[in-house]
Amino acid sequence: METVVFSLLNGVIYGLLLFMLSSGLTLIFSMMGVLNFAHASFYMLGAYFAYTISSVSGFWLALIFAPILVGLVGAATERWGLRKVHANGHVAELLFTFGLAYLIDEVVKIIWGRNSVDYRVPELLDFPLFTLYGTQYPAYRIFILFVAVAMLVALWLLLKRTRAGLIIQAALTHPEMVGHLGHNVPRIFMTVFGVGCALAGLAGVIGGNYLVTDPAMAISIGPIVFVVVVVGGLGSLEGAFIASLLLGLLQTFAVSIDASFADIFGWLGLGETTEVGRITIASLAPMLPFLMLVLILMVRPRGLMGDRDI
Amino acid sequence: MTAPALKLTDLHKSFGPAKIIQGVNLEIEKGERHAIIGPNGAGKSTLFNLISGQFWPTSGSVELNGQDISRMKPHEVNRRGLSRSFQVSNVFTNMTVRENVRCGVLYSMGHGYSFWRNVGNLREVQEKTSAILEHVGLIDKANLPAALLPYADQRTLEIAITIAGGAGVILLDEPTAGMSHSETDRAVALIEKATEGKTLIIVEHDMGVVFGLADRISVLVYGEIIATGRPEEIRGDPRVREAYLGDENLEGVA
Amino acid sequence: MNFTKSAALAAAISLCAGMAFSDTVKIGFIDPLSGPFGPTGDAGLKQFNFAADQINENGGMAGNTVEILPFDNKVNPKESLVQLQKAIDQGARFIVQGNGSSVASAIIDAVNKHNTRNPGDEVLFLNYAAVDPAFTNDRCSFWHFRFDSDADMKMEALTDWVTKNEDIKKVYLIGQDYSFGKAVAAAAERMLAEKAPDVEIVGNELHPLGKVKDFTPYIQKIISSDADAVITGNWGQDMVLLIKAAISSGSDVPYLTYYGGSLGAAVAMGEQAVGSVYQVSEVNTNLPTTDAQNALIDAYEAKYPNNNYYFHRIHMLMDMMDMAAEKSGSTDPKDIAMALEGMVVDGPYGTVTMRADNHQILQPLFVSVFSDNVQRDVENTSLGWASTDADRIEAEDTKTETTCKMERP
Amino acid sequence: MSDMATENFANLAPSNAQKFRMRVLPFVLFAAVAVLIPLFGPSRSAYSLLNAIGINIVFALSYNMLLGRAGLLSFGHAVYFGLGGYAALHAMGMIENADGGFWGSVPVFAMPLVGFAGGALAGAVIGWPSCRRAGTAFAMISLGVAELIAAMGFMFGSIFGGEEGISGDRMNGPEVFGLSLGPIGEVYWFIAFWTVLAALLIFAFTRTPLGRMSEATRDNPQRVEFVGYDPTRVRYLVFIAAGGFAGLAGGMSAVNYEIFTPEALSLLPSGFVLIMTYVGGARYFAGPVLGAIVLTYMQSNLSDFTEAWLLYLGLLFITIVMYAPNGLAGIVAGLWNGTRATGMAYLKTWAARVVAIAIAMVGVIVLVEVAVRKSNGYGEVFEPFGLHLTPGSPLTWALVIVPLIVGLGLLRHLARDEQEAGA
Repeated sequence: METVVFSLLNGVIYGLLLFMLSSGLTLIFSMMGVLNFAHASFYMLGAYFAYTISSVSGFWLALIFAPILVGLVGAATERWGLRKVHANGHVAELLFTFGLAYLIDEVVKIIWGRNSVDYRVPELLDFPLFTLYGTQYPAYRIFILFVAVAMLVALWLLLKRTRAGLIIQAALTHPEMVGHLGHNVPRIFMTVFGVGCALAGLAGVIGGNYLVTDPAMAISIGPIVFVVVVVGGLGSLEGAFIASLLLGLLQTFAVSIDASFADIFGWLGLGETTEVGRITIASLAPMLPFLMLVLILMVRPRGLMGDRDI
Repeated sequence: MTAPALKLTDLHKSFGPAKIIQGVNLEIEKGERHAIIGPNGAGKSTLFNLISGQFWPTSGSVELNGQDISRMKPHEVNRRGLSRSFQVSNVFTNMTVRENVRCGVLYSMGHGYSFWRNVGNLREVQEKTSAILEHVGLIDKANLPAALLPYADQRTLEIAITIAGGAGVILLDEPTAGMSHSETDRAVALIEKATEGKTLIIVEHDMGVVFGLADRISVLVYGEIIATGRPEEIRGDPRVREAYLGDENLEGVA
Repeated sequence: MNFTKSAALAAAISLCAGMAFSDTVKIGFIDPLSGPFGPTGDAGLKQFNFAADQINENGGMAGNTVEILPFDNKVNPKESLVQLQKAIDQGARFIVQGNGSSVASAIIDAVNKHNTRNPGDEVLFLNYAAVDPAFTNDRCSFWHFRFDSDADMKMEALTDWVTKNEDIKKVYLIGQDYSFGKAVAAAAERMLAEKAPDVEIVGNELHPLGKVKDFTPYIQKIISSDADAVITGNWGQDMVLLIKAAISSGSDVPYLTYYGGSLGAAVAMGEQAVGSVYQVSEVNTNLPTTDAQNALIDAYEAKYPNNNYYFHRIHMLMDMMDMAAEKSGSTDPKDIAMALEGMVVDGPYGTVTMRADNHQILQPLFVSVFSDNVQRDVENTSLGWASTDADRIEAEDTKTETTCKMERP
Repeated sequence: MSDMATENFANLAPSNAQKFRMRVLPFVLFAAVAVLIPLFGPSRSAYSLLNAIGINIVFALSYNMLLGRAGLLSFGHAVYFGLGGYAALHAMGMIENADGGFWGSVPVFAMPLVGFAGGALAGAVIGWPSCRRAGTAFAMISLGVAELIAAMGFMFGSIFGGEEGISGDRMNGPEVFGLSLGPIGEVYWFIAFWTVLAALLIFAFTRTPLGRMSEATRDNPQRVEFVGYDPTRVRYLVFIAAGGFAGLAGGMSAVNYEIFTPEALSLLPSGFVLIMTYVGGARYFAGPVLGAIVLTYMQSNLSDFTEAWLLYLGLLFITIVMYAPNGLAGIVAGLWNGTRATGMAYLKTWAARVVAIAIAMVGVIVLVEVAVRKSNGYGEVFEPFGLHLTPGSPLTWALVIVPLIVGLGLLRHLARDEQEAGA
């Protein structure tokens, strides 16, 4: 029972963190057709910016300014980089962001070093919130939950209640229409890219001290975010949300399950000492997202909630 | 009794709520030159896509030489002897004219997916390619990259690729669109020459071309064929006049 | 002094410098210098550089300057072999490595092959921390010497400790999913079954090496298994994050570790870990020792204020290599290897022996506990590692049977 | 003789001399260079580098069968390289343990063939679901599959060897061409043989009906359907072939390094081969060869000079994506054609541009190198040509800012000139 409760909590938190990343990626991908390979690198930048700002002026200013900074970096990237290669097609754009991911990784290593930095949970939130079944639950995790939900609500309001949101929504469902909206398309693109990156940056701010802030954080989470976007369905924020939670829960639960293949398929004659039999469900956790991706692409290429094939 | 070259039976196609083709019936005999005309948005291109396998019909069937092809993929349809051209030029722009035609020849000469032969050494393929290039009058430009061809020549190349595989049924989608008068005349002559002995189905806006070329004409309006017949029958059909043909058009060709 | 004279002097000096340079003993250091295990490798490199400086200040190794050439292998065996090739190409005839038995295994293999294929151009591998027991048993090689006690020897110490503590009835094993982690788990199972049949192993978990960012789900499993103690061979970031998660989830059972002294772990543990985290090692800086050794520790920690004197075995390795060079009067890898076999050294914490039969070092081991009552702290936390005399295991007692059949050239 | 018609009617047709110059001569030169290199008595490190280059040439050429020829962007090509390598290592293990029998008679020299089989088999299995789509979808699937296989690599120890990987010994079995394959100089001959052979085969592939149709499918899959070809099938077959040649490169690598670890299957090597191919120039057959040579050299030598070599690599890659999408080969070809067409004038503007870039690079390099040394914290100082550049000194900043402004300004000026000339 306690396993279920804790896995649920941890899984939801991890899932929400994934959603903060995948929502921005979905926005960018659906509107601009750009699969932003560097998206997780902006997440990493968010964590490092927050680390630097918080060591000067405390965590709370970092929470506000780090995402803004990341957003500005993103907008600048679009303005002076991506826009230039736009004419060469989507593959060129994809390659550009791929190179950008490389570049950001290296710049981060030079500025902040090759090893992890000591980016800590703010002292105000560094206490056990409650104890359940003998296990303490850190307050900071609940704080993550709040920030993520607040972001979710803000994004929802932005999309449903503002004019800009309506334009974006229209563009999400009918990407080919963007050009006919009579708006300044380059500026919309720049804004969307900036906002998407800022969301990733926010995830970095609150995820960096929850997990680890090191130069490998981008490459370890990047592919998982792609999985979320494709599994959820392109152009669908709802899909991204569902897929994020699903993956978060799946991975967390898998770790907490002790069964091995032999336990599950023992009735098929699979022995405990065979190589396949020894594989535990917990050890499958890192490959689950990709298994899901391949399955979805084979069975339902438009994703859970998407309305178009990729 | 031989089966018709192409037979459409109660063909329907909808995209969601939009019914584009609503019950088309049509039989085209072997060797016939058949034109399909109709106003913009009547569903002519959709009909071509249904016949050539790019779309699958919602209901109804397409038969090629008596064989049902309505659930086949384009390349399967093509291998059974139907070939088509496109409204916009659709050639391999990165290849030379010769290579373009050669692409059209390869499969029919039995060199499908082979990876053990050098294309340069396939004697029959080279000869056939040269023959086709000569036939359509592009042999002088054989080694130019297709992208550098003038527009009319690109349309010619498009036709050359279409006939290269030796298909018995040829679908041409507005082959003279965007051409000048003299170019159109040459194109018509080429089409007549190139499709000799074959079944030709053509979608065309230029009534001069249609009435000059076609044995029979079908008029497609809102996804239905409202009339089929010889050119003079169509010209005289009041429904056609009402639905589609402006008087001046008809005067023009009369 | 006139111009000619000074010019001649300068020329002489540079000539001497040039000669000294040509007689450099190059030691290739192949370990992670980036990534999750970067800090661990970096700490090792600092200690090697420090030890090399010491030897150079005292006249060098048999009169030769010692130089450490660092190579980053990212704990990847294949990358290590690429770096090994580079090290050899750059003139290194001694290779030192420690982080990752997977890497050490590949290096042993490659060094053996290199030495067969390039007679007269041999390379010697001095292993300072890769502790898979196989390297001094079935897979032992003349060209490999281990200066750390192997996983079995350390596990003997930890299981003895468990046996002594009678409240411990349930033990949880967690480790990294590769040869070393598996060796630790197997040794723990075997030895506990032997020494304390009443102790139950309530969990045996292997997690991916260096990839887990949040150990909370694992800690959750440990807590719900009601374990009385946890044994782990984790090192580097995997050690730090495991302890970090344990502290934040309030898991307060004893954690018996191989590498609780990993850089960064102390900060993550803090006050809450006092008295509950243990490590087994050849040193802790609060052991009684000679004044010279204390001065050495002071000098090291003064030079690298953000580091601690942790890899004592690196100093042992360099000193013993120095002595071997002295003894044989040569810096040829084969001569050094011959001289190292069976060498007995009076170390600052007791007598140290290099076994000739399998090239495994025998040194005293200590089970120390994380404490707030220490003279020397770690990572500037005012906390550190302490042990009593009862926690000392004599070098001779760590000796294990070996299956090694040493083939000498 | 078959080209008689062509010769009669069109003067533009490649003559036999031209064909020789374009298709045969480069390979003759390539092979000649490979044979001549050992005459210069390369050092052991030179041999290590050459062997790595040979492996990467084949790997990049196989990747370009997808990217350049078939228009398929893959983020998982290392999977086939790795699986081919693993197959070869297992075969080497069987040769080592063989007591006569079949494996007793197989030479290690033939391991690239085993690699080819392994890579092609993997391509046949994985390509089946992947090749139904092109473009972004294909890229995503390849990424997912690569991560999946890499994760599985750590799970099935008997096949992939876990963290330790699988090791082998190349000095077993019968010898071919009298090569024991022990010393690195002998391994060079092995690598050179297979590099030249594989390059030749991959080139020959582009001349076959399937090879031609793969390019046709890249440019216009719709048209391809109406000349009787199934684009999915074309992609699938090319995918298998590309997987096979990647596996061949893996087999070469297995013999050269005698070890494979599951990392070899992961995203990082897949990304590296993409960069090699693209930087070299995917539109040209020789592009990947050029890319493999330049990048392997950078990887093994630049990394000794500077720790920031990956940063320079990233900069190079982005610059190529933005300003020279045809890669280094495109730049070389442009220079050649431009000079032939417009003579010295072209060469002059080109040289001016190179100078401008070089000036700007001075600023970038100083900035990066000073920053790297500061971030390392060892107290090292960047001292090029006897200068002493500390992060605080005004000289450092002058050396960063002035070249950047001058270089970029010059580039801008040149671009404007060109525009005016064009207008």
